[in-house]
Amino acid sequence: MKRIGVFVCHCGTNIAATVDVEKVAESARHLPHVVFATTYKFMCADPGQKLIADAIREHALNRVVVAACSPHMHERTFRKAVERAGVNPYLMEVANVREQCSWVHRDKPVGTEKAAALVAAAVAKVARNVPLESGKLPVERRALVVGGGIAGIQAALDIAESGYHVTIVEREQSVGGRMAQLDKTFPTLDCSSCILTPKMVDVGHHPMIEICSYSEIESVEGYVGNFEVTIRRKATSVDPDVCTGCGECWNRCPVKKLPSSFNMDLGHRPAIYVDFPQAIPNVPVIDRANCTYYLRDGKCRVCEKVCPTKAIDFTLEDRLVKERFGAIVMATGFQTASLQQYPEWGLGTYPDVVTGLHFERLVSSTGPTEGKIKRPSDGKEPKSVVFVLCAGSRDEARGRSYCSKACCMYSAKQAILLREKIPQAQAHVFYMDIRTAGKDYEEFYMRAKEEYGVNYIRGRVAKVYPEKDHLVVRGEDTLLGRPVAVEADMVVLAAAIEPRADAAALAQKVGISYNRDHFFSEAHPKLRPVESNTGGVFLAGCCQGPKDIPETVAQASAAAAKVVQMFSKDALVSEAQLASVNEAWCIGCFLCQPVCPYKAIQPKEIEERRGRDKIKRTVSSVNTGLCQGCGACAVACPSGAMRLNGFTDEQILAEVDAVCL
Amino acid sequence: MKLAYYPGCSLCGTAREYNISTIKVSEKLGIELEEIPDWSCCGATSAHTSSPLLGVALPARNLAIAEEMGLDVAAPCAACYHNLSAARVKMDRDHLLRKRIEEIIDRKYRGKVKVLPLAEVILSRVGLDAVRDSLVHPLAGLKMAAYYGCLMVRPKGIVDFDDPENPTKLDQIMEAAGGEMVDWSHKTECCGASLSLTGTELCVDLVGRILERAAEEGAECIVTACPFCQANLDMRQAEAATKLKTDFRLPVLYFTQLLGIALGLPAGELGLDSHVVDPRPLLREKGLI
Amino acid sequence: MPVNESAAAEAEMMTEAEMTTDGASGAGADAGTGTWEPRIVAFCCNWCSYAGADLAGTSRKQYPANIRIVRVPCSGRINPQYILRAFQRGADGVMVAGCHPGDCHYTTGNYYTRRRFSVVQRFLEYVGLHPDRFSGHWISGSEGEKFVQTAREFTEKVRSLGPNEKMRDVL
Amino acid sequence: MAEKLVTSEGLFTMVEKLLGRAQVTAPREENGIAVFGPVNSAGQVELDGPLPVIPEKSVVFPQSETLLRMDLGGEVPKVEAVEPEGEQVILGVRPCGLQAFARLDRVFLEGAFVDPQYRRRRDHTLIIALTCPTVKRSCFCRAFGYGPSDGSGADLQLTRLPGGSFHLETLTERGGEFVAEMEKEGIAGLTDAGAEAGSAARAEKARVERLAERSAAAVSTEGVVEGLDGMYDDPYWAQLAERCISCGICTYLCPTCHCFDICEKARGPEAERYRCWDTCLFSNYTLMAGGANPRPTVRERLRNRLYHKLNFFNHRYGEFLCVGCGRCVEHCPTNIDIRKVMAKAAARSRAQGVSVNG
Amino acid sequence: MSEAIKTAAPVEGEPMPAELKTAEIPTRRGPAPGDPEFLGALRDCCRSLLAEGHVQRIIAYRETPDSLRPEVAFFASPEETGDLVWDLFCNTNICKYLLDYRTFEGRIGVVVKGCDARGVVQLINDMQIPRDKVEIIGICCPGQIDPAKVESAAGEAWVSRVVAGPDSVEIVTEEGTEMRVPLESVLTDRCLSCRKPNPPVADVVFGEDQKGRISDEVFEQIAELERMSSAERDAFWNRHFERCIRCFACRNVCPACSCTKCVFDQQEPDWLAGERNQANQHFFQITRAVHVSGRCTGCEECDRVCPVGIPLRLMNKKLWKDVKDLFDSPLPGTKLGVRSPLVMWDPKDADSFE
Repeated sequence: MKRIGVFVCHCGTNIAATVDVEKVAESARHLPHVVFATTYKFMCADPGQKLIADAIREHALNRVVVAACSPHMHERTFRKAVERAGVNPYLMEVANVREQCSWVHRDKPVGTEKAAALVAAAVAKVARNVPLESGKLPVERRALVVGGGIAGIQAALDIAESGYHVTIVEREQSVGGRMAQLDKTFPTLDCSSCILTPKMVDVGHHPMIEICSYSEIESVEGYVGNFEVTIRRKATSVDPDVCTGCGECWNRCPVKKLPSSFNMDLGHRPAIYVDFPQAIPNVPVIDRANCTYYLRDGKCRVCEKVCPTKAIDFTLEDRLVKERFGAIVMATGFQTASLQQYPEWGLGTYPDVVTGLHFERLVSSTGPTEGKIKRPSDGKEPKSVVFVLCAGSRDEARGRSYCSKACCMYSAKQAILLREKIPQAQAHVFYMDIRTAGKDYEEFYMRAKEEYGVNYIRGRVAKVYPEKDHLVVRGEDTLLGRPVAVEADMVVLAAAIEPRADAAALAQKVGISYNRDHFFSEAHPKLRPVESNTGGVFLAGCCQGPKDIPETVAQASAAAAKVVQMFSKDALVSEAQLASVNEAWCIGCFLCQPVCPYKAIQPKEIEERRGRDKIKRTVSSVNTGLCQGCGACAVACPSGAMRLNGFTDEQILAEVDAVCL
Repeated sequence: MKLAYYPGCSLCGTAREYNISTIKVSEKLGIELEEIPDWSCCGATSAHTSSPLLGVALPARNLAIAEEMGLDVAAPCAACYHNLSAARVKMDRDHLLRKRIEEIIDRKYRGKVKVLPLAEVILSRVGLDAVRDSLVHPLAGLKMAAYYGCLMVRPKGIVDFDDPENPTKLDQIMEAAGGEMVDWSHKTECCGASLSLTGTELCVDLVGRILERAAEEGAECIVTACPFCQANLDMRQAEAATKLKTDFRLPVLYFTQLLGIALGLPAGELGLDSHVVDPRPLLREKGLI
Repeated sequence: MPVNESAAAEAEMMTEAEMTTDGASGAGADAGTGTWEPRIVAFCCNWCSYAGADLAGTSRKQYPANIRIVRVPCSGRINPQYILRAFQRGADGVMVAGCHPGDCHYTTGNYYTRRRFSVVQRFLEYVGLHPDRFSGHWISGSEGEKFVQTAREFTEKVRSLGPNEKMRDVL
Repeated sequence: MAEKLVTSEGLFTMVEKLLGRAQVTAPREENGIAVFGPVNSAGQVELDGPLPVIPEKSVVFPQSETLLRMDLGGEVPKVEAVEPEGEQVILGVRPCGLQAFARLDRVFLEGAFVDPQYRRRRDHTLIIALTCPTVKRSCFCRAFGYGPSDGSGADLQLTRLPGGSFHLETLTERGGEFVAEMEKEGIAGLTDAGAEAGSAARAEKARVERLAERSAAAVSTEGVVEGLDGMYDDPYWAQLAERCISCGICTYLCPTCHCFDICEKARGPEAERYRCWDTCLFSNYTLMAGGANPRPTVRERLRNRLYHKLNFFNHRYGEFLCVGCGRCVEHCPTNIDIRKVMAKAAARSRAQGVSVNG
Repeated sequence: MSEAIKTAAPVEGEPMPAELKTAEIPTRRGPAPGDPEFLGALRDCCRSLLAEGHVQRIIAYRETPDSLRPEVAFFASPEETGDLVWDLFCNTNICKYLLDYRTFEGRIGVVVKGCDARGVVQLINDMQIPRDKVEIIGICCPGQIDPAKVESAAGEAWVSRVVAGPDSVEIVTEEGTEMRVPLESVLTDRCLSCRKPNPPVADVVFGEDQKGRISDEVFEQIAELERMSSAERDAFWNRHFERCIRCFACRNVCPACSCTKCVFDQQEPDWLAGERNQANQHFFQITRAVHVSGRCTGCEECDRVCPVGIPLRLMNKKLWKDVKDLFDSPLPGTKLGVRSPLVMWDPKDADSFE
């Protein structure tokens, strides 16, 4: 006997304001199988959940409908509450009367009638739910971290410290990422490599961490707990086991003048190189596109000759390595925007117009100018530098509506560094709003203004153009209400932070979603910021959205905690709403098989009694380990023999009928 | 290919030479221009400040006639192009306005007609290859600075001729004509033309700044497609030079004039005689006339 | 399929002002004014379009209440027979929404949706269902505004067509 | 009874008059197929075509009709029966149709329970028969003791005369009242049938009787019932069923099949109970709760249909449930022929030496 | 099939049809139907197949003395093949009977013309019967004759014999009168626009490849329907669907409908109700057509058997045209191992969504 209880939530006033919750409960009482209906201010709160448990006991309810916020918010909460009260968690349905009713329809009678209809639909569906059990899945207790920047390093260390194996896949020659390119970091001005290199060394030597540098993700198959990842170990032409990192090869390599991408093309590097002196692993790679051996088939070979340990091997090829992982942490970081849509600033036409990262390299001791700030055009010391904030950010018309969060602070830091290194140089900063939302950030900004005399001009820069031997920065000073022109030897654009160019392609490989700007989408901005919508894939750092180093490290540790939490259980709880076959109706046509994205459908030999004789035939069967419950097979099956539990045809038709009444 | 030709008041008045050279160059390049019968003012005057409706109705009337002719409109003058295009866009976005305008101009208007500056006609419908093939005197050795001004490139969405910050289409045409173009930063800087009577001092400063930048980049003359810019840069050049205590002589020509020379049209027919800063000495020096 | 001139023209007549009226509840007499209100069933995929609808909610964007959403795990789970069932039970318009191709949480679910419904949509028009009564959309989790815009436009289109008689089987 | 002569125009106007007062069903042509169906203009009536595919029974026993209407929403559930209303006229029923009506009357009107729906429709239907104009090779009506000119069971009978007009006989006083009404309203083409019209009608009837005699020659009902009594488990049925695709054509086209299913149709609190045709050829017909099915395969289902036609009905009512209209013979996709089954049964009864006398 | 179609590559475990015969058109060829020794050769072939134990059953046609409609027959022993027949009245598509032999021990022979053979291939592709279990005896079909048309041509007289020539037909009546009519006038409707009369896959084929009759009449009707307004199309289909009596003959003859428990027979979920109204008529007609789309071999048996003459070919051919335009897939049943295009996808697919 189905005995359904309906619980309509006020959600404070979020629902009750535009939906007459009493009336909805009243109308629910007349629905078939409904034996109890009530309302409560906060169903998701403890008393609300207790109300459900009590009602189940008092009215012997065996099915529950909660009319509240979106299932994305509290379906899990109410399932647990119902389970605690002894009812199968899948005999509970949520009617979304907040996000999809009370918040979007202000007219109360209209909202009430729609809410009643949505509740009727949920009741009709729950009447046809069947108890489901979630299965157990084996967990591969190995983690994959994509990206070797500070986010990847921190996550890897935390996971490894908890005793689980971690593989870091880093595209460049060395781990370190963006932070390795920085000189000092705000707000403490401590040297970036001083706080980064020790962590890189830890990662380099940690027994539980394997670094696959100069490698990329080729493909990802499988699902949470059982990912099968193919990693492409690009050929470095150097045998890592033998090489000691002595540096003979890259010092003697005749090809000297290749632009060093690590130094933002301001400096040069040889054909066989390490990104920067503190590189981990300290094993160089050969840039096959520019190495004479590969360009003029076999010539040169200087590095091979000078190598004391004979580590050079030109014949090494790319290797595809297949490994199994239980969890993946995406930490692919960011790049600065190319600013091609802003010709008026002249980035790329005037050499002395650079971005923040370029300036970091100029001011960094491992940079091309060993830390002395020189103008890229003629190498002179700049006497006046203009910093332009929100370069590409907060500009809906030209594609990036978001704020890149870290530019105000790092531009203030760079201005301070300039004033420290060249006391007589003058720093100007064009800004819209200074955002110092962090601990000691405002104080740092005040020091830049008062102690270091950085001149802040509130206004946008209209045009940068060369005049005689310097640049003129024309903009507006909105506080004085008049245009202003500043002569500058260098212009530093705080270019917007955007995801890596191939972020979208990588997301599709791993199977996670991303937003309009190609930042990876978190499961819930407030409640689940480090999880993606795909089970077992976690996010850390700027790949999820612009942020500064403290936040990145915090997210990395959070993601690591999520991974460790997953590995700590003896098995994974698998999805309960999976496909299942009604073998009596299945004719073995296997139209369901090609549509399954997870290849979860296999043939199965069964024996059946037909009349007096026993017959053997082949029917379809679902591997509950692989199936993720998408339901494509249920539609491909003409007779409906393939059912998707939780979303069977009966349930969906019941909803459609109730909604159309 | 055939287009409805909208000369506008300037080309029938102070910018007479722009009109002649446009017609001659078009003939040479096979562009058939049929003047819009009974065309009226394009609303470039201060009409739109007194009544925005009038500012749309004036150009709309010309567009409606062109639509009856079934031809897209070629408008060499930057101001005409701006106002015709603005009217078309505003009526596209708000069909109540369109119905209101139809009542005012007492003609049907369905928004089927496009508006093109002459440079766009040459670039997209004739094509630069055709220009290169029909060169007679390539403008070899002549260093030019293309000045776009404001009306042809701003605001985006109302006029979409070229990139508002870094336009290059005039440069492309003149390069195809064999000339050497200077890449300079003040292509779209305001020349103060609208203040030439009410704020002459400021206008001279702005003109001076533009000409100084052009000269500094090594330009020998300025090429433009807007009667406003031509008149202002040409007439104010002397005052600006004295104010800046330098003596640059930069003839300010319409791109159709130089293009005409490059296509072998006789110099006499191109109205080279009606400029304050006489271009002929420079052109003779370069062996072009 | 030749665009039906009349419907396009009618829709064009609507000015922006008329578009944003807050539609009432559903088919049959409206709660207040007694005028007919179209009933629209929207099948939304859980990961993208349903999340988009939620986002429209959290941003408090208003759209007509005629839309009633049925959640499915993936747009690949939407059986064309559900569309027929909705029309049978009195729906005046049916919408199908899923993730943008390439963004599907199950990687290929919406590729099958695209194939199935490119055939079924043409066939429904062929047997005489007015094309404006059925439409499909790719709406991602971050496109709350697109969901609202689509909901409004579709409701107005269906409203201008009047109640659906085809396949209607109500008492 | 009175005999009239009516020109085809006269018949045309009569139909137009009828349309005003009642729902007229007559043979009409759809996409090249003759079907019995409601007509809304006299022009649609096609009296000369072949035997209509959809049988006449749909007038008195429609494929689906509402029985009850319920509203369970209120405190006290309301239930009300649904009575068919209005007058009906069925025009162009051939003698096999009339015989079929007689069979349906035996089922629905005799015995303890009289079907109210059927009763109401039957009482309010005026039947205008038509002497069968075209006897086809697949017709074997004569085998069942009546011929294509036998108008018994109808209110009026039309016979198409060579000249194009119709000989109209009134067979019941209800038919007479109708003719009288028509005369009162002055139908132009309606006149008293003269002697030669009467003889022409009789000649036409004789002609079709001869044709029917010829087509039914090879078919006889002798020993069919007795033969079937002995062959219920005969392998013949399995052999026959091997060809049958178990579709519903033979039963839904048969004028005498009368099985129906009762279903509910709920829309929230309101609901309707209706009945609709069902066919013993579908497996669902005998599907029981829990999945059991006494007739699981085609063999049992096909055998059941043939026995019901040629044996069971006879045991109960003393006459065959087949009227020899030939629709199932002509339209069976795999050419299963009931005449062959009768011949088989007759042969079997002879072989068993069962003495058969009339 | 363009290789651009990225099918989900068959995984090891996937049960592809057992082993696909490489040589699709065999070497053995028999005489054509018009040829006098044709029937003898056909009977010999069937008898030897049964006698030598190549097959344990043959599905073909048997003579029916007094009617123009030969019966489908299931020959189990060589002797029975004496009265096996194949003439131009063998309209019935016999491939679907293979479904009754899914669990039959032994091989089954089927005598099939072009359209039936495509049905056999489709059943194999739908994995209802393995290829090596079927002996396909193909006949290049010159076109089948519709008995109803012959009878109406003969009027009142009864037809006793019909002699079919290459392009005309001689009808002999019981009364002895003879009449000659052009073949085209008595051909079954579908044969008038039959493009593929030859079996695409067979073990032995009788007769030379026929051209078939190319007529775009159906596609013109479809185009004309597409030009109508949706209200006109609605009226058109309402008028036809209204006559459907739900006998399911169209489903039961269709080789692409091989489900044992069809959605229309299910109680839970209650897809189709018994009530005969426009809603249920539409649900049945549309769902049946959509279910077979992508697998419908175009044999038009459904259109032929429909007792109330609903133009099902206008629906099937429309779906087939759209599937072909959208996914460039071959006519189903012409190639072994081909899955329905609706269970594949391609990144470059057309998109009807916004």
